[in-house]
Amino acid sequence: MLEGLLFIIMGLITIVCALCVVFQKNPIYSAIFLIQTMVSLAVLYVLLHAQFIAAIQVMVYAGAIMVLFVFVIMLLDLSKTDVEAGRDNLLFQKPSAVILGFILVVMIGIVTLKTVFQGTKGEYTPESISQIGNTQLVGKMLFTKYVFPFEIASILLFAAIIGAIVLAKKQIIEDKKV
Amino acid sequence: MPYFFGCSYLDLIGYVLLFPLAGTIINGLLGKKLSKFVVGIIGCTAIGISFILSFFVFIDLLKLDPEHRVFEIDYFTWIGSGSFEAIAGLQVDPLSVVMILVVTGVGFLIHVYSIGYMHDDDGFYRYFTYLNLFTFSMLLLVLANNFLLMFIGWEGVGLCSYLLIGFWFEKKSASTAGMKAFIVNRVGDFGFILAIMLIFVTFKTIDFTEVFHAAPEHLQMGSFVAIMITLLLFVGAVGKSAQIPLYTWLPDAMEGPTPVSALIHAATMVTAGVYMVVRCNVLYTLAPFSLTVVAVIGGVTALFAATIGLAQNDIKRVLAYSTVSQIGYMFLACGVGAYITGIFHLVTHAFFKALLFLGSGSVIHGLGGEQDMRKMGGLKKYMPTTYTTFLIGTLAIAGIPPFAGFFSKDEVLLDAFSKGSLFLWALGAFAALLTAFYMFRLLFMTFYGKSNMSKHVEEHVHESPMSILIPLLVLALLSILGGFIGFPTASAINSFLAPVIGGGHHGMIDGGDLHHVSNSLMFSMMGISTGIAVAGILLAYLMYVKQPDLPAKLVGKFKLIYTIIYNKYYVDEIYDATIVKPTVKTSFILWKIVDVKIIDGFVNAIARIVELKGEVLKLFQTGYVRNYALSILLGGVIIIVCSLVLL
Amino acid sequence: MILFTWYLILSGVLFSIGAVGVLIRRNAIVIFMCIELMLNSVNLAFVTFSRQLNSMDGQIFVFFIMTVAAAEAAVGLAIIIAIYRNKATVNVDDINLMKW
Amino acid sequence: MNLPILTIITFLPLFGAIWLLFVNGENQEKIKRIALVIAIGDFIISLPLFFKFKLNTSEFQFIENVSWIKEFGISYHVGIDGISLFLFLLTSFLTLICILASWNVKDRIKEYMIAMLILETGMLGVFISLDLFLFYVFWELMLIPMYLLIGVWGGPRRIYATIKFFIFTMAGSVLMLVAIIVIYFMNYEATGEYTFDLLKIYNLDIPMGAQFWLFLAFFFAFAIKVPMFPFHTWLPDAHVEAPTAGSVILAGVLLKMGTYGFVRFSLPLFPYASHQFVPLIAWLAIAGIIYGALVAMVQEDLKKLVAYSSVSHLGFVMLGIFVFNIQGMEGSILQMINHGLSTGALFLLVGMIYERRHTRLIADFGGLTKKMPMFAIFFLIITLSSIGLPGLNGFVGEFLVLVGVFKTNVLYAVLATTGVILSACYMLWMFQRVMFNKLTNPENKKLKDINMREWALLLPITILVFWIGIYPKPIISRMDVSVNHLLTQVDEKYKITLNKLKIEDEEAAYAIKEDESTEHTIEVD
Amino acid sequence: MEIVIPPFDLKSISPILIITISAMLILVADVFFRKTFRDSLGYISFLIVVLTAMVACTQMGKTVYSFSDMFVVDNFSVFFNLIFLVSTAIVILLSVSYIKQEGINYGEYYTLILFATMGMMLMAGGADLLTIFLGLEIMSISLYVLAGFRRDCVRSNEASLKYFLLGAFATCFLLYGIAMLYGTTGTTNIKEIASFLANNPSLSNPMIVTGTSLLIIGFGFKVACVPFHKWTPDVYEGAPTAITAFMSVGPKAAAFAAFTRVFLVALPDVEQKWSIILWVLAVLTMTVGNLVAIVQKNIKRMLAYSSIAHAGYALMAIIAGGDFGSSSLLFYMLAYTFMNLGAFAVVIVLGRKGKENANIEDYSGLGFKHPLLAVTMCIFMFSLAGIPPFVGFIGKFYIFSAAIKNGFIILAIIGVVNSVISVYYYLRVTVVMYMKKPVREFAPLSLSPFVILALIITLWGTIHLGIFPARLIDLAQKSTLLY
Repeated sequence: MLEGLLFIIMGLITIVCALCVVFQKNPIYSAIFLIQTMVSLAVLYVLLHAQFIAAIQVMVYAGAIMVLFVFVIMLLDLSKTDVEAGRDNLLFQKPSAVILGFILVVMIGIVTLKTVFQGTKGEYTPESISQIGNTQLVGKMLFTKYVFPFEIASILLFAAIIGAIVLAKKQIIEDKKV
Repeated sequence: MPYFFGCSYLDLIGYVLLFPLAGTIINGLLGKKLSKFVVGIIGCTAIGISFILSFFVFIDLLKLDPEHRVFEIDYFTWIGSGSFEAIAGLQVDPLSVVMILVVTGVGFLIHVYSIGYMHDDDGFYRYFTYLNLFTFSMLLLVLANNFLLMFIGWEGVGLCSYLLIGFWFEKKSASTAGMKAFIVNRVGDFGFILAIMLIFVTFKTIDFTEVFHAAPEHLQMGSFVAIMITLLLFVGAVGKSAQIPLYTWLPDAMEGPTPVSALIHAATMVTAGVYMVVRCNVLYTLAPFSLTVVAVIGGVTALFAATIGLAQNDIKRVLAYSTVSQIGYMFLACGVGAYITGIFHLVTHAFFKALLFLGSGSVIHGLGGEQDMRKMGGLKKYMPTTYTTFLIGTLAIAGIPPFAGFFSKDEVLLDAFSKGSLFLWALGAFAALLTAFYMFRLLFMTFYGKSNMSKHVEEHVHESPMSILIPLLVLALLSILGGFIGFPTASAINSFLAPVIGGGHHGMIDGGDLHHVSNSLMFSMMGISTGIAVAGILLAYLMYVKQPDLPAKLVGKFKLIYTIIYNKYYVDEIYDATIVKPTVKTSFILWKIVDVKIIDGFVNAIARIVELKGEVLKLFQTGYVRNYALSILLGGVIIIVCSLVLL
Repeated sequence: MILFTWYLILSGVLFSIGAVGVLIRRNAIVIFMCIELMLNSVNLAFVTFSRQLNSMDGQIFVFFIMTVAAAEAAVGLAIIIAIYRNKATVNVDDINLMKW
Repeated sequence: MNLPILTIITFLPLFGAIWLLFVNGENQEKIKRIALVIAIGDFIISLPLFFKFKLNTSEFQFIENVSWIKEFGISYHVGIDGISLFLFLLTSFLTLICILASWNVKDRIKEYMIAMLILETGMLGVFISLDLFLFYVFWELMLIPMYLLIGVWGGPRRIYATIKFFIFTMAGSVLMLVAIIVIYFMNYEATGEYTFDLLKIYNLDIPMGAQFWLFLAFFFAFAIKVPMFPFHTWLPDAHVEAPTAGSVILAGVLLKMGTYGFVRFSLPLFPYASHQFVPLIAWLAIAGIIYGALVAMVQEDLKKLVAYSSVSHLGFVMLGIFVFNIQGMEGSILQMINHGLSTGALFLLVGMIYERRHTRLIADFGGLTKKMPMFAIFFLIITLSSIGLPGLNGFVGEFLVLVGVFKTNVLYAVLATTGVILSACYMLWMFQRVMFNKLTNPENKKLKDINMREWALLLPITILVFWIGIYPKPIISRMDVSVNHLLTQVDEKYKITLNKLKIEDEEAAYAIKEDESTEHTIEVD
Repeated sequence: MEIVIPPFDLKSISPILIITISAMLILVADVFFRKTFRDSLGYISFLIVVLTAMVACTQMGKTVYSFSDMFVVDNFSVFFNLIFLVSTAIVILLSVSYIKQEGINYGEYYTLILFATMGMMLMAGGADLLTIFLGLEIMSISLYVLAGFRRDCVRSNEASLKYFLLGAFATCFLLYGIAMLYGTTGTTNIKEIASFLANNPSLSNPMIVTGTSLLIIGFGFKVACVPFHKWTPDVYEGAPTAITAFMSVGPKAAAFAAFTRVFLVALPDVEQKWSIILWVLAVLTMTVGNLVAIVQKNIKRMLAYSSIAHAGYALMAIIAGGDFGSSSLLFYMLAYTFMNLGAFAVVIVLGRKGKENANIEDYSGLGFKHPLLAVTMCIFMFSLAGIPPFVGFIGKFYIFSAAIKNGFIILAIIGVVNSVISVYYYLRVTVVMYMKKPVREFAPLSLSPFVILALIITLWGTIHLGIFPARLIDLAQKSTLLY
């Protein structure tokens, strides 16, 4: 019951924050609200017995990634210039987006409600997880079953870093001057 | 000299064809380099030899038993496809012999005449090439042993006619007239081709002998197929022989050189239709209805053309209409079943009409190309020989005994009366009156009265050279004597041709008792027709010699009728307005509207629509990222909804 | 059991909000943040399913999604910086040289 | 016959084209000579086909059969019979003529000759293919060089014309591709063998319903190529814009591919549908005959006139094919050759005066006979051949077609025969306006008569015109057996289908009867 | 709890390993030996790709699942690997002089291309949705960067941004779809999903259907099918031409590989649903692609739309399914690789620094100024249009056959009609080259041996495989998916 109550509260917070992300004019506020959303999601993860995910949600996502966002916003000094101020060139964009979003919600809601889940039940019940420990379990899986994707992920990050460096290198400006 | 190196002249029938062909090829290929004299010699020799050969063939044929006077020779299979077979083969029988004699004989004379007549022309060798080619085609036409081969000749003469009418191609009227001749002939050929096909489908063969042999068994008397075959054939004949309604090309054909008019458009080619009808007499006899049609068309044409002849002022045109009219007589004869009479008139007509044309050619030659009779007159003293021969021809055509035309025309009228009806006779008789009138009108206007020539012309008027006069004289002789081959009661031509009629040995048709009319009727008819002719002549004399101002008065009185007749009943104009112009107009509509606007427009419209769609779809590519995302989301939502709800 | 359904619906709502955000915002970074929001909603779904199915695979998947998100963030922000350097704007509506 | 003679003939031009690739483009004379030598050689080695052709067998001759793409059952299967023999020869003959006719092409002669030679390979390939896939490949292959010939060396509106040509033809043929694939799988289902081999597929009995659609698909491909009314509008444009040789090839060979396709594929593969479609095709053909002739009559451009006359002539061919009797079929095949010769020659002739005067408008001419007597003679002969004057080639084919048609349907024959009148109208009228009358246009006063090269172009065609007109037996006798075989084949298959239909009908009737009887009993009950 | 790390089957991933390691080495080499190595980096990477291709060839004929069924080596993946490697190799050849000319001659360029290739190989060999997803991301991230590699060029930036935003957006849908499949089946492994769906009613389960639809969106974006195609023209136009060439073949093929594997192996039981959706999408894709291509003026953009249209044809192969379908897809993708890269090679050869000369009108009169190049371009255009005897025709023929075999005759007819429409714009290029007067002076071509080699390879592929496709067809038939 407590779980339910917590879910409702956190869920509402999440939704409100998410809406704020979308509708805040200032990008920096959007970023803050996004962080807030992520944190509330982390709470929900805990409720779902995914403590490790909850932890990295806060640390990596809300912490690292979003800091990067905020940093870029600051760097480009975007908080002052309101890019949304001008007239929207696409007249039908907003209403159609809202309508489509609404339909999407309804569809997903209906689908979720109508689906009878009969997927194969795994071995990791909350009880067994809490016995071994969530983090340990994740670690174990990462090094056994998911070792290959894990390695790939490293390459992915490597590629991303290279890419980011290539694109953001200062040299560009010099090139332009020359 | 009946045998030539051991073989009968009949076997040499192919050479009759070969020489003109050789003449054509030699003159055609080398003529440009040869002198005019040589060209003329080659042309004439080729025909001359042909004539001689034909004569010997005739002799050889005479030697045979009358019932078996048929000789066939096959050279090679021309077209053979499945059951259809057309053989290149020749057939000699009395009918074709008569025809080749006329063709080569008259043809030779005209060739000789042409040497003088065409001497100053640049296209001399071309002329002789065509003329030889014509002779070849005409001989092929009459000698062919099947319908399709005959059709080659049929079209071949048409081609030559086209070429010769348009001989002076720089004259627009000449080239147009040639084209008109060919196209109108094609209309006739349309019928001919269909007839051949129908014959093939009916008899499974197109060979003359086989078809005529099988016809009486195959076809019911008066059956639909028989009528269709004969009518379709007759369409061909109408085209070639210039009968109503396809006669209009012949007067225009006078744009060609005069000897051509004499040979092709008077003596030989135009009578091919008559020949064809006579050739197919077996079929015609099986289709009485068709015969009636033939007779009526012939009779009406005879009269109709004669009326037009009354008011024409061009000397050659008058002759042309008279040709149309005379051929009408021939068809009239055929139509009443008197095929031999038709051929008889064909032969005599060949003589006197060739004579008349050549005579007129002599006049034109002498006058330096003038053809309008109103600008002639009084030529008697300038061109006596021409005048004499012309007079003979005129008398012959008018039907004054004992000239050739009298016998044949009289017989036509007699047959029309005895075997046909009073109506047909009346048509013929009235036409005869008119013929006598307009022919003498021509004679009087040209040779009598006071000269209407311009000073310049008058100074240069001269009698024609010998090469022109000799053929005239020969033809005049023939016009006088030619009639006697068909002398009533002792008709040589009649007995000679009799086997051909009714399929020869199938004497079920009344070929033999052609002349079972009472002598009294015969003589009274003779009297009447002579009377008619004399009446016509007198009338002409009255109007054009005695009281030259009478015609003008009459014209004033009957202005409407005169205008109509003068303008040839406006037939050309009517054809132009009802057939030619609408066709061209329709074609323009088809091209400019159906083709360009509708079909092509449709095609281009599709292309345009495709492109437009591209242009429109392109606009969805707005360049805005958000918009692209919208289309992704939209597509996604639609897919999800459809996959869940619709499918 | 019913509760999981509501988790999923919550994830769906977040996903839609993110999607709508992508469509209506013009600031490239905010758009990117909305995409992050969508990714988070997917994560929520994965975790929910994982819990529901008693399987850890979903959580592992989330782990990888986060990795990817980090990588994308690095590249994405680099791209935005690059374009800002050249055009001095992050308004995606101004970035439409190429169209049609 | 171990020597793959058909392959040699077909691919020799391609070899020549490759050779030309390595020749310096500046050396025009050399290029022309090489192309000419290749074409002559090709024609000469194709002649033995005529003489060695066995008259008494309906089998395909000079067969070569090599597996090509064995995974799909596609083979390089070529051979000729009496139907394709002459089209094959005609192709090599006309290409030779065309290369000679292109002697005065100045710009980009190398590319021109290469295109010409590749075109020849494509065309020859079409006529010998006995494999549906191979056929389609050749069929499409020859579009490319033709497209370039029109597009690069053509007249002012060449781009429009060439794209129209390409897309029109392509649009028709892609449906055929679909149909070919469908047949392929049908054959697989029936026999368990994946094959595109035409001779094997001939044995396939295609269900009636499918025949309808498949026939239609083939019909579009071929009808556009023929071109039948109302798919003809690409033709005048293509002809007008194409260079002389292009027009000659287009009229002489390309159009025949459509009619050939009908004979070789549509008829034996879909006999039932072919019979079903007779009214449609016959009326379209007749419409084409009359319409083409009428529209030709009022054309102002010589080439357009000849192009429309092609529509008319090809109408005869189509009509002859679809009467299913030997005269019609043989007439049609003969008429294909005739049309190739006479219309090809007409285009050559028009090309000759175009080369001299740079105009094709009839109104610009008149009285040319005065200046060009030899030209006039050839022009006249070819014109007459096109009109179908007896004694020349056109007549034989036309008449056989008409006889064949007459045997089956008198009405069609009567209507088609009007084409005989109309052809005389438009051709002679044109001839009069161009060659006769007074030579008024001062431009025309400088015209020169034909030269030796042009003689060499026209003389062989003229000889053939006379030969076929006077003694067509060597040609007809060579196609006799094949045509007979084809017709019996079609007829038998058609009868089988009809029988099936009858049985079905009877069964249906029986079933109805049973129904009625049961109903009846029920009522009684 | 003990952790038993499973044995690493390195053999099965050897091509990936080689590519990855050498990519890193190149980066290192670029940093340390910039002066000495720089120009030969392309050369080296080309050799590496060729080497990898040879290694990949040795894997033919086996089916090995490795890394706890995360990765699979079967003929299908090997064949696709070869396609990727061929395209990568050719693109590298095209790039060498191109990036020098554009002033973006950095080692990272090759590293990223190789990483992208590696990602594609993961996609083709992924036996788990996770592997496929990660492969997709590696590929995409590399391409985002590569698209924006001309950093000083606004268009390149724009391409990069558009590609990135939309790519990430679409990825979310893909992930959501994966999540739904995971939620209903309890696994992300392709085989297990298949066996689960085979044993449970799947069509009535709305979440599976929705998940499938979401996957279609995700993959549809990558293969550029309508209506998820809109990034394609813009990105193709803005990206460096060599990268455009790369994007048009490699990643597209990779997306098709994953698409095919997921839909034909994992989701055959939902075919009733997705085949209809794909049917409509294929028709839309072909039609829109071709129609809009007609009105394009920029050749890169035109080729972008043409690639959309070709995606439509390739979708037909998936719809057709079965051995025939997947083998035809394999053949088609390889065919497309040759001809499309060839076309882009010509575009690159004609481009200049700062002036791409990518407007179709710029090609006026090329035919007689540079005849060989023009003939080459012509051949590629005709091949793309599907005219025999070039490989494009065989490819199309194969796909249409597959469609017809499986009863999709209407689809095949729409396909052929579309290929007629496509003829129009391909022809326009040849028209411009041969039938229009030149509008400008052509600068002398700077044909490096690399580019010439690339042209020769593509030309060979287009012609030789068009005339003698038997071996390749045989190979493709042996490389169909195992069910």
